[in-house]
Parts: sequence; C-alpha cells; structure tokens
Amino acid sequence: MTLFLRSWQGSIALLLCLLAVARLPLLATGASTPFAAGGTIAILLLTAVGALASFMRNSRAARALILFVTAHTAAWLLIGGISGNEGDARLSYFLLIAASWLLGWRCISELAEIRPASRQTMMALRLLIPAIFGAWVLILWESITRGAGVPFILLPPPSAIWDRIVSSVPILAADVRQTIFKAVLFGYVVGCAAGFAVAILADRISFLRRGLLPIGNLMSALPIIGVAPIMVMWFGFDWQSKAAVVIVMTFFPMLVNTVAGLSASGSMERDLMRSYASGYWQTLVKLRLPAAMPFIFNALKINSTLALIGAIVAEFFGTPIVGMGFRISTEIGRMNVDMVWAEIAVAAVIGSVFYGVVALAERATTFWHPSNRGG
Amino acid sequence: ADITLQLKWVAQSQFAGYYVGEDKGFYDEEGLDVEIKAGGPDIAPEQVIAGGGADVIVAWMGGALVAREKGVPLVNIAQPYQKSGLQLICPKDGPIQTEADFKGHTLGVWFFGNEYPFFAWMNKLGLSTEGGPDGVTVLKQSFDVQPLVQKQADCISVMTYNEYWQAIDAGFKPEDLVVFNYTEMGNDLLEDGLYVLEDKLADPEFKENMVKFVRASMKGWKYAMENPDEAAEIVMDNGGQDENHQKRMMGEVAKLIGDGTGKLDPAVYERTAKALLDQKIITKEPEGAYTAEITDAAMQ
Amino acid sequence: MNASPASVVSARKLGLTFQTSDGPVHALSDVDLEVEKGDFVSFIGPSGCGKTTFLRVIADLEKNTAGEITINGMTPEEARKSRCYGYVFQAPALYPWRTIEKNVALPLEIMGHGKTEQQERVRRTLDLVNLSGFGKKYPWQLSGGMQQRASIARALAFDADLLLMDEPFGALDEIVRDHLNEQLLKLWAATEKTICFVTHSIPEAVYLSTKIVVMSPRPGRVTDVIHSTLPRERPLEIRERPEFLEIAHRVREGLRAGHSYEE
Amino acid sequence: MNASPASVVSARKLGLTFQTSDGPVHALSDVDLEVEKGDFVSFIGPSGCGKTTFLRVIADLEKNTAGEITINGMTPEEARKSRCYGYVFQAPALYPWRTIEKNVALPLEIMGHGKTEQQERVRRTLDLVNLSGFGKKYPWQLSGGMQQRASIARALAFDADLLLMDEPFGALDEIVRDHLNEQLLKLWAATEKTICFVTHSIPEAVYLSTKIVVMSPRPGRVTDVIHSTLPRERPLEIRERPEFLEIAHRVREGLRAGHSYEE
Amino acid sequence: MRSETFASRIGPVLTIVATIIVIWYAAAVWMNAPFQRDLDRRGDVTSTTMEFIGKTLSQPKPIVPAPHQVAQNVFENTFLRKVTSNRSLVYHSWVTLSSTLAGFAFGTLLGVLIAVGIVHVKALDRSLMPWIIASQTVPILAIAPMVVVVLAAINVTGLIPKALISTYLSFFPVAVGMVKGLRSPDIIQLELMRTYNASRWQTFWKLRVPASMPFLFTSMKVAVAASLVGAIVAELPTGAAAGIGSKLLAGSYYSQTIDMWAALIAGSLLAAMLVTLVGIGARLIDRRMGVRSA
Ligand SMILES: Nc1ncnc2c1ncn2[C@@H]1O[C@H](COP(=O)(O)OP(=O)(O)OP(=O)(O)O)[C@@H](O)[C@H]1O
Ligand SMILES: Nc1ncnc2c1ncn2[C@@H]1O[C@H](COP(=O)(O)OP(=O)(O)OP(=O)(O)O)[C@@H](O)[C@H]1O
Ligand SMILES: Cc1ncc(C[n+]2csc(CCO)c2C)c(N)n1
Ligand SMILES: [Mg+2]
Ligand SMILES: [Mg+2]
Repeated sequence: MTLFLRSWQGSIALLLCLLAVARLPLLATGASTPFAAGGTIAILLLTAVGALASFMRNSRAARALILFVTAHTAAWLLIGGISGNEGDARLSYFLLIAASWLLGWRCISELAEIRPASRQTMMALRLLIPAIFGAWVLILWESITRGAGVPFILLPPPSAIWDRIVSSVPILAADVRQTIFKAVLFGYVVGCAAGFAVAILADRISFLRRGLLPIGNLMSALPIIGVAPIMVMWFGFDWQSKAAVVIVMTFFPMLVNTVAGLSASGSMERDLMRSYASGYWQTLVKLRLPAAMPFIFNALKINSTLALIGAIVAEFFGTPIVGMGFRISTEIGRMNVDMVWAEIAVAAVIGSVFYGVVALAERATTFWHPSNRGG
Repeated sequence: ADITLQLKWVAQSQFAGYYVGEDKGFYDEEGLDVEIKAGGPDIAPEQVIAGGGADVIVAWMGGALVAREKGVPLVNIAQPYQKSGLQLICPKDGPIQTEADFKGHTLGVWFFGNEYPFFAWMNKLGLSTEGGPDGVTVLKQSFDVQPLVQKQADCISVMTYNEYWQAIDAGFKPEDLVVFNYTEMGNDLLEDGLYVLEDKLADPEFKENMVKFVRASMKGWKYAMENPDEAAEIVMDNGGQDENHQKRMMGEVAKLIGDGTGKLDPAVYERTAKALLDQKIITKEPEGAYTAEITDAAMQ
Repeated sequence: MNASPASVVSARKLGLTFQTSDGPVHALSDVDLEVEKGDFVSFIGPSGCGKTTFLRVIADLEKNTAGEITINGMTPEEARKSRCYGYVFQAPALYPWRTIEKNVALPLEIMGHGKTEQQERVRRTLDLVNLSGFGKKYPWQLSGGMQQRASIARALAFDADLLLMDEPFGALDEIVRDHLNEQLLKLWAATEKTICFVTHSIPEAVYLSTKIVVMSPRPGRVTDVIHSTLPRERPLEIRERPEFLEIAHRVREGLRAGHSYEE
Repeated sequence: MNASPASVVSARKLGLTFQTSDGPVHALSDVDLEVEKGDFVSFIGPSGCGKTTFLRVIADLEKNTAGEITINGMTPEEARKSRCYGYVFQAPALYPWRTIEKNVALPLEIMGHGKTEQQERVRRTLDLVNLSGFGKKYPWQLSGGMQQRASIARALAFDADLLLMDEPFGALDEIVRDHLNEQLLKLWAATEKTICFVTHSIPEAVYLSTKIVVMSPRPGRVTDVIHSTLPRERPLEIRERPEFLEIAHRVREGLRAGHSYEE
Repeated sequence: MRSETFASRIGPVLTIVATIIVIWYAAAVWMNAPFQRDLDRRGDVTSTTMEFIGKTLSQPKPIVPAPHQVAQNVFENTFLRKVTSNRSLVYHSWVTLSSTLAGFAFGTLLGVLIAVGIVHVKALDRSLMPWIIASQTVPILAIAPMVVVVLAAINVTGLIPKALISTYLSFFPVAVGMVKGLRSPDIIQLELMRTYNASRWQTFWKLRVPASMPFLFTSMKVAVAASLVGAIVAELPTGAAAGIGSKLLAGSYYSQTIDMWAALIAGSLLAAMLVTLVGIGARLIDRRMGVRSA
C-alpha cells in the first residue's frame, strides 16, 4: 500500500500497461498502416520504464527527467502511429495513452516539488510546468479525436488546428487587429476606468453611493446578447459598438471590487490618517487605494478575459467582414471548424498573455500582501 | 419510429409544414414519432446531424454541399422549397437603382452559410467584395432590418417572407424600395431542403421511415398552404413570435413551395453546384448529393 | 467653560460608554483632568481601564458620550483638523506597502512639506530612534521593537505641539528604553511640547512626568493625580533619589488600590 | 550529537541568515545553548538582536542556515509535529472572527479535546489571566493589554511541556505583570514545564529565570548565559535581596556591552 | 449605522432613477428623430415640434424605446398574462432563473474546489491556473452550440446544458477570488496554526475559510451576474424556446426593440435581485463573524 502511495500514478500506469498487453494489438485489424511489432514493444517498454522510475529513490530532478522522456516519447510514438489509421484505435491504444498521461502527471508533480537554488531555474520551472500540463491537454485531445475518429466538424485534432493557424496567419492577424487592438483594448481601459471612477464617486458622495450602487447592480448582468444588438444600433457596425459592449461588461466587476477594496484598510490605519486630519483624497491615495489594490487587480484579471469574450461575442451581431467573432460565426456556418478553433486558440493565447501581464503588474504593486509573500 | 428533425432557424412559418404535420397527426398516421428541434443564429444543422443530434435536417444546398466536402456525407432527399426567397433591397432614395450602382457601396449580407448566393452573384457581376471604389463593402448583417433604417448599409438582404415585411412595417412602402430578387435574376441557390446522412440511407428501414416522413411533411405543407391562418396559429403554439407576421409569412412561403411534391429539380441543382464550384466554395463536382428515390416513393 | 488660558487638554466629567451586543461597556466615567501647556502627563492604570480610550477621545478618534472636553480651547474635532497633535498607537500600524522611510514621511507628505525637508526630517527622526540604515526596509522585515520605534519616529517627524503616546516603549528593552526616555525628555525640554503618555512602567512614569494620572477600571476613572516634585532637568541617576522612590511608591499604592484582584 | 538526555533545547553553532533584496541579514550566528528540562530561560537583548528569530527556529517557524538544533532530541519539525510546545507571539494574533473564548479554544479544537473539557479549560485559563467576563467579546472590543492576555491564555490552554513566550507581558502594567509573573512561576513550579521567555525587563528576567541568556545584535549572538543562584521558591519580595540586585546588575552590564550606542 | 431610515435609502435611488429617466427620454427623442423624419418625408407629413416629439416616443419599433413604452410592456407581460403563458415575463424569468441558480451553485462549488486545489496542491498551483485562464478566453457563444449539440447527442437536454454553460462562466471569478482569499491570512496567523501542528484541513476550516469570506462574497456577486449571462447565452442554441435569452433573441429578429428592452429590464432586475441576495448573505456572515461595522 505504501509502495502504491509512493507513486500512485506509476502504479496505475503499470497496471494499464499490463492490461494493454493483454488486449493487443493497438489497432483494429485491417488498419491501413498497423504498428510494427518493434514500435509496440518500444511503447510498452517506455511506459513501463517510466512507471518503474517513478518509484526510484534517486534525486527528484533525475526522476522528473526520466518521466519526461518516457512519457513524451511514448505519446509521440502512439500519436505518430495513428496517422493514416484514424478511427481504428482499440482499447489497448487508449490504455497506453492513459498510462503515459499518468506518467506526465507524475512528472509535473515531481517538478512542482523541486526547489531550485537559482532564480533562472525557478523561472524556467514556472514556465515548464504549465507547458507540460498544456501539452498533455493537447496530446489527449489529439490522440482521442484521431484514435476514435471523431468527425472533423465536431472537433478537429490540434494538429489540424495548428496547420490552419499556420496557413491563415494574415487572416488571423487582421482579425486580431480588428477585435483585440481596437475593440478590446479600448473597451477594457474605458470600462475599468469607468467602474473605478464610479466606485470612487460613490464612495465620496454618499448620496451617489446609495443611489448609484443599486443601479450599478442592475447593470451587472445586462445580458450581452441583449446589449450587443442595441450597441450595434447605436454605435454602428464597426469596432466602436464592440468596445461599448466590452465597457458594459467590464464595468461591474470593477465597481464591485473597488467598492469592496476601499473598505479593506484596517481601522487603526484609518485612525492614523484621521489623526493627521488627512483630507479625503490624501487618505484615498495613501491608504485606501493601496489597501484596495488586491481587490482592484482581482477585477482587472477577471475583466481581461471578460473583455475578450465580450468583443468576440458582440461580433456575432453584425460587423464588417473582419474580426475574430465574425470569423468564428462565419466559419462554423461553412463547416470550417478548424478555422473556428484556430481563432479560439489565438484568443486563448492572447487572453492568457493579457492576463499574465496583469498578474505581473499585480505582483509588482501588491508585493506586500500576504498572498504574495508566500503562505 | 423516432425521428428528430433539426430546423435551420427558430420556429416560424418558414417551417409551417413540419409543425402542421406534427400538430395534425400526419406523422402519427405514418407511425412516426417526430421531434422538431428549432434552430437559432448559431446552430448549424449540418453539425448537429454529424454529432448524431438529428436524423434529418433542414438546410440550404450551399451549406450542405460544403459539409459534404468536409466529410459529412449529406444527401438531399427532398426539396420542399422549389424557389428561393432571398432578395436584396435598397431604398429608392438611396444611391442604388440597378446592379451597375453597387460599386463603392455597402451591402448587408447574412453569413453563417447563407452568404453563398450573394458571393455567387457578385462573382457573376465581376465585383470585388473587398471594398474600395471598384468593389462593394460587405457588412455582416444582424438579424433584422435595422441597417436599412439606420442607413448603415445601402442595401440589405431580406427573405421575401420575413425581413421584407419588417421593412414594410418599419414604414417603407413597396414603391420606396428597389428589390433584387435572386430567383428572378436566376441567381437562386436551393434553400430549405431535407438532408440525411448517406450511410444511414443504406439502411432500408431508415429509408422507409424517410419516405413516410417526407410524405407526411408534404401533406403538412399542403395543409398549411390551404389553411394559412391555422398553420400560423400552429406555429405560434410552437414558439413563433408575432401572429400577424407569421400569417403573412405563411402566405409568402406558399409562393415558394411550388408543386408541393418536394421533388428536387435537377436543373436547379446543377446550377447551384456550378455556382458553388465557380466560386471555389466547393472544389470538386459533388456526386450522389441528392436522390429522387425518397420523393418518388413518397408521391406514389 | 473656564479652562485656564494655558490649558491644553481640559476634561470635565468626561464619560464614554461603548454599546456592545452584550450590554454597555463603561470605558470612562466622570473624568476631570487639566493638562497645561508644557506638561508631561503620564497615564498609568490596569489593563482595560480606559487609558487608550481617553487618548482616543482627545484625538477625536472616539466621541465622548458624557461631559465635555476641549483641546487648546477647541473641540477635539477642530483640534484634529488643525493638526494639533501627533499620535503613537499601541500597535505600530505601519503601512506594509511603504518602506520605513516612506512610512515616516507619510505625515509630512500629507501636511505638504517639501521633498528635501521630508528627507531631512526622516533622516533626523530615524536617527533619534536608532533606525538609520533601516529606512529602505519594509515593515515586515523588521523586528517588533524596531517597528514600534519606526512608528514613534513617524509621530515625531512633524512637529506637533501635543504628543499622544500610547505605550510607545512597551516593546523595547531597558537600555533602548532609557535611551529613548532621555531623548524624549530632551526633546520635550527643548521644544516646550505637551506630552500625554500611557505607560505601564512606574519608574518610567515617574522619571518622565510632571503629572502622573492613575486610573482604575470598570468604569474607567481617575483615582489620583500626582504632581511630580522632581526638577525638569533629570539625569538618569535621579531614579535612585529618595524623592523619586517616594513618588514611585505613591503611584504603586494608587495602582494597587485600583486593581480588583489582590491576594 | 551528545545532548544530555534531559536536554530540551540544544543548539550547536546555530546560525540564521535572511536573504533580503539589499543583501543578507545575519539574524543569528554561532549560538550555542543548552536548555534543560524544567529550566526557565529568559532571553534578553537589544531590539533586533534575534530573540524572536531564535524562538522561531525552536518552533520550526524558521529554518536555521547553519549549525544544529534539537528539541527533546528531535528535529524542530518533529517536535512541532508532536505538539511539544505552546507559543505566545509578540503580537496577539487573535482571529478577528472569533470571540475571545473561541480564540482560546482554538488549539483545543485542533487537538481534539471534548466540548466540555474545552469549556472548562477556557474558563480556567481566562480566569488565570483575569479575563473572565470578556469571553464573549471580539478581539477589537478589547484593549491592547487584554488582547495580549487572551493570547497568553490561548497558549496556556493546552498543556504543552515547553512554553515559548515572546514578550508576553510587554503590554501589561506592573501590577498585572507581577500577578502574571507569580502565576507563571506557580504554574512552572507545579508542572515542571520548560519555559523560554523573551523579555525586555531586567527585573522580570531575573525574577523568573533559572538561566538568563543575554544576546547582542548584528549578528545576533549569545554574549552571556547567567545561571541564577536564586531559589526556586520566589516571593515577590525577593526582588529587594542583594543577590537579586547583583544578578540584575550583571545582566544590565551584559546588555549595555551589547548596545552599539552609548553616550 | 442602524439609524439609517428607509427613506434615506430610497430617496437617493429615486432621485437617480428620475435623472436617468429624463436622460432616457431625451435620448429616445434624439435617437428616434432621424428615422421619424425619413418616415414623415416619405409620407409627406408635416407636423409641429410637439407632435413630432410625440411620434418619436410612440414608434412601434424605435431605436431607443421611451421609458413608458418599456414600462407598459413590462407591466403587460408581467401582470396581465398567466404566469404559465410563454408571453409572460415571469415565466421567462423563471426559466432563466432556474438555470442561473443551478449554474451558480455548480460554478461556486467548482470555483471553490479549484481554489482549494490550487492553494493546497503545488502541482495544481503551477500548472492549472494558466489553463483556467485560457479556458475563459474561449468565447462561450462559439462553444455553447457545440456543447449543446454534443450533450444533446448523448441525450442530456433541458436544464443541464444551460446550467453547464452558466457554470463555465461563473466558476472563474470564484476561483480567482478564492485563491486570493484563501491566501489572505497573515503570516503570523498561519504560523500560529503551524505551532499547533494543525492539519491542512484544520488550517483550512479554522483560518483560511473565515479569512477568505470577504473575497468569496465579492467574487460571488460577480459570479452570480456571470451565471445569469451564461444562462441567457445558453438559451440561444437550445432552440430559444423559453427564457429571457429567447425573448431577447426573438425581439432582435423582428426589431421588436420594446420587447427587447423589457426583457433586458427583466434580466437586470433578476441580476439586481441575485446580487442583493448575495449581499445580504455577506452581511449575515459578517455579523456572525463579529465584523466591526465601519
Ligand atoms: N523576515 C525577515 N526578513 C529579513 N530580515 C528579518 C526578517 N525577520 C527578522 N529580520 C531581521 O533579523 C534581525 C533579528 O530580528 P528579531 O525579530 O529576531 O529581533 P528581536 O530580538 O526579536 O527584536 P525585538 O526585541 O525588537 O522584537 C533584525 O535585524 C531583523 O531586521
Ligand atoms: N470598540 C470598542 N467596543 C467595545 N468596547 C471597547 C472598545 N474599545 C475598548 N473597549 C473597552 O473599553 C475598556 C477600556 O479600553 P482601553 O483600550 O481604553 O483600555 P487601556 O487602558 O488602554 O488598556 P491597555 O493598557 O490594556 O491597553 C475595555 O474594557 C475595553 O474592553
Ligand atoms: C445569422 C443569420 N443568418 C440568417 C439570417 C436570415 N434568415 C432568417 S430565416 C432564414 C432562412 C433560413 O432557412 C434566414 C437566412 C439571419 N437573420 N441571421
Ligand atoms: Mg491601551
Ligand atoms: Mg522580537
């Protein structure tokens, strides 16, 4: 039992390996290019070696390295072998995929426990771990869609999406320019600023607080599909109407979080300001805003993804024939599902980068907060 | 037998025949249990049927042939709509009176698989759709006639049975409008046909059910054309909006159904396929994309 | 109100009751007190007797519920608004996002002093509390006593005429404490400031004060006000003199009387 | 390691260096110390000399970067895991969402004591620190000293054999302090606990301890370990005895030597 | 302050509402005027300014419907219809509300679970967060139909697909807020737990959870609004049979702007109600935790 617990992923992977051996071959009889015996054996060996290595008592780094190599090579061979045989995979194929996935998981767990001495290694690990995690999402997706022969127009494999991205760079770039650099950025900045400004106003003028906040709540869920057509009516087809939708969407999270953040400072800290007969604005700038920063960044993070969704979805309701939302809705209609996913992938990458930038800014400005000092 | 029908759009008189067939028990008479699923702005029936969510779908020929090329082997088993209801309308006091005036102007078009007839037409006219003084600027049009009212576009797409009447409701009189009707111009591509997956059709039982289904549906269409007001009521009961509008729509739809046999005219099919090929929307001549067996059997 | 013109703090029948969910807490009641300009008043009394509360009333951080109080002839609110006093809280209350230097400069920023003057004053006061060299650190990088000293520096940085200090030296060792006591006396002598000082140390109270206010709890009231007969000039050795010990004795007696539990 | 079997804390060449953005801070270096079972050890030294840090190393809240340390023959981590000690922090660290009662009961809940036993112990320890009647209040409704006492009660509530107390009585007045000093001595005498006690008060250190550790800063090191010759039985009056004064003098000298600034 | 009277709370709201209505009327006249002018020109009608303004405020399909038009529509569809009728706003609101609540419940649960995982399992902390973020940048309206199609193919229909989409939108704010909240206890408070050798579970319940409450409720306010948006979006590909989303969509096919605004108002009121409920929950918890009233 304790042996099992020392690496439960390894244990299960071994088990799956054995099961796979019992249920060979990997592909249905009649597959056009079946696995060579050597290939099958190599895959089985790799998974078994990886699984056993996860029990070793050598250094973490060594274990992680072995796991990394075995898991990914096995996956590589498995995926390589399926091309030309789409839809012909049998149970043992999926068992082996699952086994190598467990090894990948184990690899991540091991890496996460490593405490490197140097800053550079630390940074590298910080990037490597989510990268491996993501790689496995893609590996599983690829092997399952192709192994099980999922119809292309339901869910294309990542490789097809990648091909599409590579072959449509100019279109994607034009769409990104239209949607992100015009609508999203403008809307995000204005929406966040407006939410922030209204929060401050409401805080400053109690009359507005009582009058405006309930109405701010009303705006919280103005459904995007209701607002989008109206904004198109008001601001026209081009990016301005999308920016308006983004403004409406990002306003509320910022309002709520800023209001909550403004009351986050401690009472003694506030008393201190009072003892200086500090004015409203001074207290705001020197105490309450810094104390509110964790909350404000919370809103900035949530909004960074909301803004993207808002702009894309708003394009479903009328646009010039460029833009990520336009492309998605049009290409779905044309059954070019790979293009749809290409846009989604681009959106996800840009959204993550956007979020990452906000998170970095947060780290830099709220370094003092306990959540950033470990704990 | 259970059959699921996926419509292309929300419940409206455009699909009255199916709703009537259900409501009047025509399907029951054939021993069929039909579930009608309404569509929506982002439902692609071709995708639904590929995912196993439907047995038969209502789709436009353009979309269906494209899906066929992408590995969803759709086959047209009946074509209740023998004419197209698509047209482009422009206000008479605007810049566009004839096809020659399009250059440099903005036209509203529906996408999501509904854009092929327009692009085929522009292809025929030799106009670029990339904008600029020598081409036309294309807008992805929303669900309504607002772009016309708001002058955001110089012309917009409408269906004879639907958005055209919204424009009339919005205060445009028929004589205020310049109309380019795709059918009249000979640019029409086949609309609302019934499609199923080719491999399923190999199953005789399924085929038999489809014969029954088409027969009952066409019966429904006939009934709807003879009793437009009642048909509109039935549509309303199934989630349609705006009763008057549905009645009027039923009247207009009746003009597109033709002889009510649901038979596909091979000539129109050839033209549709050619237009799509010319436009490179599909890359090779489709084969086996339609069959007359079902309608022939149904109309015996 | 007939407070003498030089009176800095003048309380008449002052009372304060907190309303809590399980009944009222009488934190202060019937407090009469006169603090004159240049006085060094120590408050001493058992934990929970209302010393902090009294300071907070002076500072307009709490409103009295009975009686009257004036600061320099003004209401506490006016006094606060004219920035009459500097306050050292019982806890350091440093802002975690500011370095020590910046924390000390905070009141100066708020009161609108120039950049160079700020730097100059910060340097001087950090020196005074023996924290030079730590200006660039963040509060959580300092020991408890160092934080407390930083907060003292912050209160000294701007030259208020009235200093309200709530156990400022509680977390400091005897040597530093002696050192700071001397510094404080020097400062006081040189500047004619008025100081209200809460402490728990009897020798400290006697050494520093011209007036020692002994308080007793539940409800918090003043039980004794002892006027020091010691000279204003006070070397550390004064603590061995008989007068000193006598005053200390009197304070201890007063304090003991106020305590509820005595074996 | 050849610590004597009765050794509770045994440090050998212990060192701890903090890495900060502007260079390393040597908080402890070369500390050798032996605490035996039943010892009452006071740590005294200037602010920032590493007293808290040393206690934190014992408590496994900080890892030493040099040397070795064992607690009851175990590593600090093992000791912590077997709940060897109770810790009183320099700040009260009460949970604001719990009443005083609930705060004191916290360790008991965690260690899985029964409901009635919890109540009984909470009542007893609150009594001990003279806070009965405040059990239902929230921390912010209490004065600073009362909060500190509540945190002492929390550490006493579960019967750890080793008590680590970081200036527990800093915010208390002399009378309460005397009272708690006596209580602590009684508790210690009755239970054979081992106590490590940080204080800034020389008389307190001398009064309470069997061993006084004098530390000096930058880097923090032990400059003197004074073994008390006072008997274990200690009435308050012992503080007037010449032996007492002599030890106090020795501590003061040690302390003074460690201070960097002396006029 | 408890002494705050009902009047002092409602007064400002009414004032602001009145201001908004005035601005709204002005906007309605201004935005509807061009079309009215066209209409008059085509119909060869001339009218006085007052008549003209009157007409801009009574168009059947205005760009900006006048407040009274919307109010009348809301009133009719709320009070004059049987609640079971599919023209009743109450009925549609109920349909939307039920999937919102289900989605919100799942979403909060999922968000909290993810946050707990991230705070406690280092491998998750390092690997999961970037992908959760990426998941949120996937435009729901694009995947909603696919989700519905796929689920329908395996015979999952009705409330669940809608609730799932609403979950997808609402778990994220909760996860982000809770990660922050669960990490918000002071170091010294965590160290106290360490000295007791408290288990992770105990530290979690007795320290992290109470400390995270302000964050939880702030995120829940955002999440409940997001759930509503999700529920509405999810109604579109389900054939738009019932719910506020279907009303909006149906309104938008036929440019029935008044219907759309009425549905929007219903949605907003629903949102306000939900946010207020969460706010009340927050206040109750605050009181139980003895939070000092500021
Ligand atoms: N987390 C930290 N990061 C960097 N330096 C630290 C940290 N904690 C403490 N120090 C430094 O270590 C030294 C010793 O600190 P420690 O808290 O042990 O002092 P102390 O003896 O307890 O002082 P006091 O009596 O004022 O509480 C100080 O110089 C302090 O600045
Ligand atoms: N905000 C409050 N709400 C309710 N009661 C309070 C509040 N603040 C203080 N009290 C009560 O008022 C009394 C006096 O408190 P105060 O803080 O003035 O005591 P103190 O003399 O400063 O004590 P210490 O020396 O321990 O700091 C105490 O009994 C305390 O419980
Ligand atoms: C996105 C979108 N696609 C199509 C239409 C127009 N429309 C309404 S009914 C109908 C016929 C379908 O068989 C068509 C094309 C629209 N308004 N919005
Ligand atoms: Mg106090
Ligand atoms: Mg310390």
